[in-house]
Amino acid sequence: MNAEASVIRTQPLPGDFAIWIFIFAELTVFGVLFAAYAFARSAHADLFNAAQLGLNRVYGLANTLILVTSSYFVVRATQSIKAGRSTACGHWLVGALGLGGCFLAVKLAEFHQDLAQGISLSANLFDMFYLSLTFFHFMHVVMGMAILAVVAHKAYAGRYSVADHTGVETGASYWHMVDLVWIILFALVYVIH
Amino acid sequence: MQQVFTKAMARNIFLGGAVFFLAIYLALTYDTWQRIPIRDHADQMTPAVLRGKYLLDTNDCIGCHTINGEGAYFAPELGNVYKRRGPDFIKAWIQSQPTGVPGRRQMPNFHLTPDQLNDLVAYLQWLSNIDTNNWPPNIQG
Amino acid sequence: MKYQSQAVAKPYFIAALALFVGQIVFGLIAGLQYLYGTFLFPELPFDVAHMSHTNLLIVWLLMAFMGAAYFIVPEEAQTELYSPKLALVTFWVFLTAGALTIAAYLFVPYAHLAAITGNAALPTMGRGYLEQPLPIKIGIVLVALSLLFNVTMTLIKGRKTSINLILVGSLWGLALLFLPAFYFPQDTVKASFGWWWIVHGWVEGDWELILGALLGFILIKMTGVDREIVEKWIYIIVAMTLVSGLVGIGHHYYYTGAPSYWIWLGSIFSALEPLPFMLLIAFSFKMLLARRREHPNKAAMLWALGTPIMAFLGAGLWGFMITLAPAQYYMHGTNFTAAHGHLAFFGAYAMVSLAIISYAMPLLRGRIANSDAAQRWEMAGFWIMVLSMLGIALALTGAGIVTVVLQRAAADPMPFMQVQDKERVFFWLRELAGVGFFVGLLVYLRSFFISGEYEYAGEMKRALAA
Amino acid sequence: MKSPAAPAFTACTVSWVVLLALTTISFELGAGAPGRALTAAVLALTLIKGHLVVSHFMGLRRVRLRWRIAMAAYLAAVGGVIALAYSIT
Repeated sequence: MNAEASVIRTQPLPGDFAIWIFIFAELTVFGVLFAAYAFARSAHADLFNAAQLGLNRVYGLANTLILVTSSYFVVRATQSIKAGRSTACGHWLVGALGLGGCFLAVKLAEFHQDLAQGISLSANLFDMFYLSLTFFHFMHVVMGMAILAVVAHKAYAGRYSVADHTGVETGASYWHMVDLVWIILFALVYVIH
Repeated sequence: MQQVFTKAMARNIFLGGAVFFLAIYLALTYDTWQRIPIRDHADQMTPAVLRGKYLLDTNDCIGCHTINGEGAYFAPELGNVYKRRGPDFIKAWIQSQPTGVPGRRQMPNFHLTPDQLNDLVAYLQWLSNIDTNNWPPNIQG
Repeated sequence: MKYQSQAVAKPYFIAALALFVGQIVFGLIAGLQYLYGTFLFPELPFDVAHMSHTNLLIVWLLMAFMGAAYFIVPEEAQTELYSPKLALVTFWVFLTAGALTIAAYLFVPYAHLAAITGNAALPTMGRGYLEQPLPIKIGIVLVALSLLFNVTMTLIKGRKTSINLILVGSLWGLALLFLPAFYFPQDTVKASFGWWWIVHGWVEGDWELILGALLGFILIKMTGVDREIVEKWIYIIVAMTLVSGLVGIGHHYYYTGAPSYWIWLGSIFSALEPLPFMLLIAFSFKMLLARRREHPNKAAMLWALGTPIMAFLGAGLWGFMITLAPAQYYMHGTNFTAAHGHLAFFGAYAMVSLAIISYAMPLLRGRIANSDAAQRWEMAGFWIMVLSMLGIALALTGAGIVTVVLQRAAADPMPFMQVQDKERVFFWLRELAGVGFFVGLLVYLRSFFISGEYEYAGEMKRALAA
Repeated sequence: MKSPAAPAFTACTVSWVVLLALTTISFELGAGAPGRALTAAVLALTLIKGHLVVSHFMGLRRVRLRWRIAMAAYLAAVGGVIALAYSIT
């Protein structure tokens, strides 16, 4: 058991190493953004607390559930291709893409409401951070969906196999990063106050 | 098992990252473009202000001075010179150049007409009212 | 030199070095005018010396980049250059335009120059680095188009390596990013915002791609390390450049009238801009350690390894010093920026140009490397120039500190000119270091006039003696 | 036909359900009165969620120690910085 565990724990990072350099770079950027948000808030706690009340937290909750589930779908896609089932892999990815689309729709509805409320980059410090963070993340979801779409297309075309599915793992790793970042963002912007 | 690290993926990340961050920058620029006219009172850019600006540009003032910190560091900041010195001093100063004081930094005489001096001052006045996030830290620029 | 047509790089390199000398001469004059304001006045006012200094810098770097492109693209594509004749014609056009521009600066008052070159019809003059009259700017575009046509056609008919794709792609970027030079909005804040598309876009974006391609090429050639490894790391490094640098442009937008959110966004992203330079150092030394041959051109290796280090110091460290908004609030528009500018331009772009010249010139002159004696002169020049430039940067940093303490952050701030008087000692140090740099440049140039080829026999003898 | 993937499948599915539950819990907590207890609780839940995503979704529990340390250090650093900022308010 222990021997098996140690063997199993020496695998390389899933997917192409290049994506991991990018993932760590992106995590650093988000990390700095989160830190900036946190310290800006500690300097303007009242402003942040008041402005946070303007957000509709249900949007945040819905999007977290959606993104976590889509991440789970991507896990299933990876497991499918490891079992050699290309079509199932494609189906799971399309499911994840559909959920990604739901995320974007919810976020756009929220942005629409925000704009109607007069929230803008120059309105106040909280709005600036809220919009920057969520828009920056929004763009990552778009980017992640573009990657997943390519991977899904290739999966249906039978370009991946049990032996060679680095592409699936590469796309999956990026998508999980997008999920991970949102989980922190959700807590920071929508929940903690 | 060997870690996979392909050049094709590195290239894709370069291209994807470039397009991605360019899109972010363009979106921000779009917002900035809407905001700038409010922050610098673009509605107050009268023909005199624009003529004054043209004079500053075509006499290479930023070859020695800075405007809002941009230019050369040989001579004082012009962004707030209107508030620091006032219109009359500025006109008199420009007309009295060069001072010819031995060893001291010299400013050429640009042979400006009284009308041109008025335009120049109008531009400097407009310049001094831009919202620059409270920069410079004090009147000395 | 593997292809005959690579020879067109030679005049470009020679002209680059000649213009480099001119740049330093104007730098010394401008530096002296900080101390003796009446020096050469009114014949050569400071602003003319200043713009000659900066414009010559840009022209010689472009000259070197173009020479590098004409040298590298055919070799990488494994084919002759599409049209060596066009490259040569372009060279003379560019050199003439450059010389004409400097002559015009020197002999025609700027306002008059603007009047006789149609600036009123399409205003473009009066911005830093972009002082050139309209016809010259159009000429620059034509020269760029000729270069792009030539190298792109060469690339199309030959092997498409990543080095070549990055190099040619970034040359396209260089040309495209110059186009905003023709857009000079009447709104000063918008004009400043757009000016950075060119300046930041070049030196903190596109040119870093050129730097990566040039350095990658030199390292492949000199270390014999597998091309695949070099190229994928270059891709990662330039990706990091754009990830941090594109939004990092915001560090120019804090105090020039742009919206306040740039204070945060610019600080956060530009704080990451040193990252690609750190990667570049790690990469270069990794390649050195993994080398599979000892290249006899040790001087070129010294330039190639010096470049990432000095680029990190100048662009990374000195840039970081002034990039965060609270620090820049006091440092903006002071000699801190000049210190950063000097060390970054030299450390990154001047040095990579000298690196490719050092690698290519012996080959263009029909030898794998210069003689030991010539290389010793060249390496002496390297050290004198590098140390002098550090001296210039430190002296200007000192001047910047005085400005911050006495003028910017003081409870009772002193007027500009009084503060400048307090900084005389630093301006003297800068001028002395500048003279040192000039001496280093002359020592470096001396190496070109020592004939003879590298002799392996000498190396053997030394190895046996040891 | 129990393939080796089966236990992983279960672990991932469990992780997913736990993630949904923790999300809902922190959302409900957020409706309560603000304060340090809330911040600490939500932050702790978030780090647990982050760890689940990293280990089971990204699959980092199978990789070399250095990558697991890197990711854990990232989460710890982000959590730590946020906690610090909120505690000095």
